[in-house]
Amino acid sequence: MADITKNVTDSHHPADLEHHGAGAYYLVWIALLALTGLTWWTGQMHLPNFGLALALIIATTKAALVVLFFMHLWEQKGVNRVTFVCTIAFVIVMLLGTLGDVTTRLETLLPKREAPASELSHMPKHGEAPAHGAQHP
Amino acid sequence: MKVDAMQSLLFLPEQASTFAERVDNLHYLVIISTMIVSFLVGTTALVFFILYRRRKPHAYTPTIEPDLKAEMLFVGIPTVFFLAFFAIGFRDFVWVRTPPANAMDVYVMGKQWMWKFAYPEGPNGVNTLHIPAHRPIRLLITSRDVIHSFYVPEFRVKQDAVPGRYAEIWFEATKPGTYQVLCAEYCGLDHSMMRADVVVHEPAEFDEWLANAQRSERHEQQDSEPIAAATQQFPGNLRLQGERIAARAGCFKCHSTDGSPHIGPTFLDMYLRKEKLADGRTVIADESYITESMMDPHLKVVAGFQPVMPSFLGQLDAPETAAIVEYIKSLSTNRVVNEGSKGPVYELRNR
Amino acid sequence: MQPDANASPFGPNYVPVAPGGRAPGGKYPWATHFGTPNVQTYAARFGMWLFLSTEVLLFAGLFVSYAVYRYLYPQTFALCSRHLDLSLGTINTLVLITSSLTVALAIHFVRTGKNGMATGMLIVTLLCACAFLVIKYFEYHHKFEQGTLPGRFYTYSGIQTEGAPMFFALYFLTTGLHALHVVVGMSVLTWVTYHVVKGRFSPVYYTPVELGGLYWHLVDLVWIFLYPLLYLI
Amino acid sequence: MSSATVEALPAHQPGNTEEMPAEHYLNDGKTVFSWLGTLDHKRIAILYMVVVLLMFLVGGTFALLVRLELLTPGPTIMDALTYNRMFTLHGVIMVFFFMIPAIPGIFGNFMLPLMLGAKDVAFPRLNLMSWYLYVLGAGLGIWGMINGGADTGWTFYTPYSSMTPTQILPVLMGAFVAGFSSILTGLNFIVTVHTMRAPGITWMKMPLFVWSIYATAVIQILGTPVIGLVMLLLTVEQVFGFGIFDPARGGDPVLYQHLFWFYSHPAVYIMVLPAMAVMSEVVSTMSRKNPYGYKMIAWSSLGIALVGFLAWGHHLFVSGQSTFDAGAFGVISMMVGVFTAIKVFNWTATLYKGSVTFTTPFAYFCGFLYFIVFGGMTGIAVASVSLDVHWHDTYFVVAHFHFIMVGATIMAFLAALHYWFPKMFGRMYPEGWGLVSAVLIIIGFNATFIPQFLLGNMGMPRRYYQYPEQFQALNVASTAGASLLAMGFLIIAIYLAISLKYGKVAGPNPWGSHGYEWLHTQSPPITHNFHGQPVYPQAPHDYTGPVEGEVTHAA
Repeated sequence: MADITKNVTDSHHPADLEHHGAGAYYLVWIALLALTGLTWWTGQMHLPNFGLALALIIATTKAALVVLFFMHLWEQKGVNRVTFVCTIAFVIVMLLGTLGDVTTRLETLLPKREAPASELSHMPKHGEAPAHGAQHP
Repeated sequence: MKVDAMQSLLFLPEQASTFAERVDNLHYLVIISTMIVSFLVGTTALVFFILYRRRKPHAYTPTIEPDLKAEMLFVGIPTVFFLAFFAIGFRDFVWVRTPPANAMDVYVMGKQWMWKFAYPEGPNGVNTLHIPAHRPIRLLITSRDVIHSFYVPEFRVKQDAVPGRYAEIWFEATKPGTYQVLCAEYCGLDHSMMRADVVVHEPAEFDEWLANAQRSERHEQQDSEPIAAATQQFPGNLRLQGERIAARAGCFKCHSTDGSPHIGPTFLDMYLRKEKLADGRTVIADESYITESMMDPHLKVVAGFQPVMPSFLGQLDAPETAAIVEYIKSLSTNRVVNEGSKGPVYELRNR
Repeated sequence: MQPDANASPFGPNYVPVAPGGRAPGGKYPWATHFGTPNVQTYAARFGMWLFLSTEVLLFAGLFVSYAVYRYLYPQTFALCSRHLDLSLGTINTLVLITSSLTVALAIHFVRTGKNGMATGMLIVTLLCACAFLVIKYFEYHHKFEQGTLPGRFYTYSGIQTEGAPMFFALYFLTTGLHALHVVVGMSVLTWVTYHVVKGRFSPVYYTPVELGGLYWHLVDLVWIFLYPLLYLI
Repeated sequence: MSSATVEALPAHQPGNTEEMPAEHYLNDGKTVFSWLGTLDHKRIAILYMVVVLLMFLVGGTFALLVRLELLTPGPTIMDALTYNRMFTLHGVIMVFFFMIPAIPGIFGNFMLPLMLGAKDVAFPRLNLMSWYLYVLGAGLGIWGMINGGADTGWTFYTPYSSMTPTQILPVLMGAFVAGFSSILTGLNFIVTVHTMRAPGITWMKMPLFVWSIYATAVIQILGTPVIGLVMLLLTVEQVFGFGIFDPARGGDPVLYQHLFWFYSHPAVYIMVLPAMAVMSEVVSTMSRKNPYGYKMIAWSSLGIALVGFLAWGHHLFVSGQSTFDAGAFGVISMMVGVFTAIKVFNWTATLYKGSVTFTTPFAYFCGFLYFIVFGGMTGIAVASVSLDVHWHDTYFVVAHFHFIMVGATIMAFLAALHYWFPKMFGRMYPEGWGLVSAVLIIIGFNATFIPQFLLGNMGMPRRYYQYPEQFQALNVASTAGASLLAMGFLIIAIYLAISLKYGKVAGPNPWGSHGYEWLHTQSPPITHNFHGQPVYPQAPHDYTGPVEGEVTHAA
């Protein structure tokens, strides 16, 4: 009867999670804080083209740290990883399918587009009152 | 002849556009190959069923697993067929979505529960669309409230009318006659009665009709008295004037006409609305209040809005003010507003 | 073999795993439900991951809406983003990340048998959660005053472009749903803390602590993406 | 552990076809609480059965009323608003409260642990909770119907749904809560399959039913949260007017359709994959033959689950979606057809060199094969993008998805009901009546829906209360077919109700099946399914010789 667990792809013992000690957690925490600082710093530069991409890359890195170490996915081989990766894959599918539509649709089929970029070029800094449109004539 | 037989066998309506022929040809191809394949599958099943019927209760049977060849066949055959259907179908779809450069434009607006048609140079019409045969027609379809769908079975053409934007589809009618427009997207209580007619004319006949219609529309607009016109299909010059003056004076920068809140109260249903003022009083937005607000806007500010409106005293004369009031009065959700379809409010793709 | 749960068909290695000293047996011998405690832990953890994946997809719908409207109104979104309080948002990010650390540490301490430390860590986590909500309250309050509200409640005259009410609709929906998850996570962690204090968990059995922690990390995870998307564009 | 098999059963039970087994799950506790508080997956399955059948009755009644209304071109028995509510509620009930929980809830719950040699699902309490959530959802839905009733169609398309004067909130909330139930069921099944398999059952030795239910559960996990969110957004839209989908506020109604169909298209496979699951079992048992291409069938289930998620955009071909997206979604939709075709070919080939017996479940299998071929092929036709321009939102589409969702799924539901009736209740149904009603139902379906295909070809849009005169003849034909169908269901209900009490005692394995659920257990099974731990050395559909653990009449 000892082989009853044989079919289970992964027979973890609870203590099976490696104890990499609390030290690793602190390291991850410091890395997360550092990355937050980084994204805060780059975010304020408002890099025109790849600002969003950069912010998302940093966010993904942070998320990966949380998932792999705080949530122990690093040690949990097998099905939990598959589950998580599948989930992310399906999120991306949903994103691509929908964005694929909006980005390739006929101009006339999109809602009224906003004013040209020039009009909004003088973006205020955080917390400032906007430079235009605040007072109606 | 063969095609006619298929057509009546499948209860298909008349083919009255060039697109209809394309759709039907693919339809026949799909139907015929389906029939052949399902006949084969059915016959195979029947033969197996007879050959291998149960002869003794607890018979044992060999385990049979497919070899690679069978697997490839099972995957390959449907893939090839389905992709072929898709390739043809998508080619035709792209075709019907790409209007030729010389297409004639018609604006179509769906509204609970009627269709409005307008030509760039006029005229406007409700529930009857006149088009010439043998000339590509591009429909620019929009909706005023919910999603509708413009559908003419004989043309095999269908396109959803999405509020706030223009969808386009084109077709070329081949047979003069009258065809029914149906709304195919559920749009509420009278969805099934939202019908219109397409009248397909011979090209020469159509040109004549168009010239006539444009002339009579101009005539109507110039000569009719405002009050008399209000009872007609297009309610009055005063109202139209009002709209134009309001646009010129910049009212729409702050006042929406569709009920959405903006910097100022919406014009929609404003007339005779009970407004709560910032100082706690209430007021009925009748003619005098609206006029007064244009002249001295800060006197009675509606609660929830900032006193930011400029005074138009001296900028609008009395008839202009009256026209705007008349225009606001016409913006009521409770009455059907008959107006022609507006042209595209967004810049159209270069064709 | 007789259908007798107490005879433990699972061999001498079998350890009763019922929490709180609930004895196996009785009419529904659920303690022997899974083959071994390992499998039970495995099942619980797997179930939790599946649940987390439903949560991820729940938020994904909002992220997709965000992506679409950001594509349609890039400038307005940037403009509106500048109207959020970046420092409060950043502080909240730091608070949540720290709470994630303390939850991870709490599990660590339960696993090493230091229930006292674990309790402390959980309480710090709960305090962080409260801090997060308080800061959120101030942010919301400001928006209610300013009129930067979703849809038809939008009365702010500062930004009058088409997409502004949409940005704030998405802002309130995403942060609102996230805040709801914070509240749920807090209740879960409170329950866990109570049982840690009661000494229900041990290095052998600490599944609820771990699962509660997983849930809390997910809350953190969502915020990690919300922060740049809302505050930093 | 192999000792704990046949010998472990009380000696008098197998072979005695005169009496029911002395002890089984049905007579283990007779109080109301022993049912409503049960953690036994079999009892929960019966609970599901009761509510699901009730929902089917309600939804079917609405369907009949809709058909009656369409007898004449003008108003017949109700006004337009009532009609609009009728078809909405028909759709909502049938989709959310009947079709989605039907086969997984009843037969998945009952058979999954039996097929895995487990004594229950992984999380029994969660299982009971998901039934309660389902009942709550259904209750909310029904309450919403009595209390006004939505008139938006089950798709709740914006902006109509945020403008309609009817009360859509209770119905939305009902579907929302039922969604939770669906998620929990799926979660439970996946974990069960991973952790509860008995010795000998490896992944590639799982019964095909389990494979399909597993694939279904994957869809339930990944898709349902999105519809939950959509329902929440609609609620917010209705109550607060956030304008996420409102074009007047810069929203995009087409985005709503994307999000809605991201779930609701895969939801079709939540309905049809379990149907395929049942059929794989039935065809194997009735032809005493291993399913031809086990691996292909198993993988195609997962393939459908995967590809089903990538195909949602084919509902938007004429709704203002971009041409590019239409092409992408069109070609992926074809892949679903390929996977289905693989299954159809394999089922047919299963009969080869088998030993086929024509019983009621097999009759339904034949009907199923027919419906899946024609329903599937019309699906392929609609996915050929240009054809959809003509057929979209017409009765052709209505007929197409009724062929799949009603034809195929109901065939499978009835097949499962008959095939597992002896397993669940220990008694047989009358075979003669079974065949008669099967024939009646198959003919009834065709008579109902073939005219609808033709109506679609003629161009009759769906959700029409009044229609132009030229559509009347076919509508009358369709209504006549529907009444035939109703008759068939009535007969089944009557004879099954009688069989529950007076049916011939079936014995443990009346079909002589080698499916895992028939081995090692009596019919009906005992509360914990097995006496001891069963083992399964051979493949699930192995008919090359006698199998260990087969509980036959002769044993």
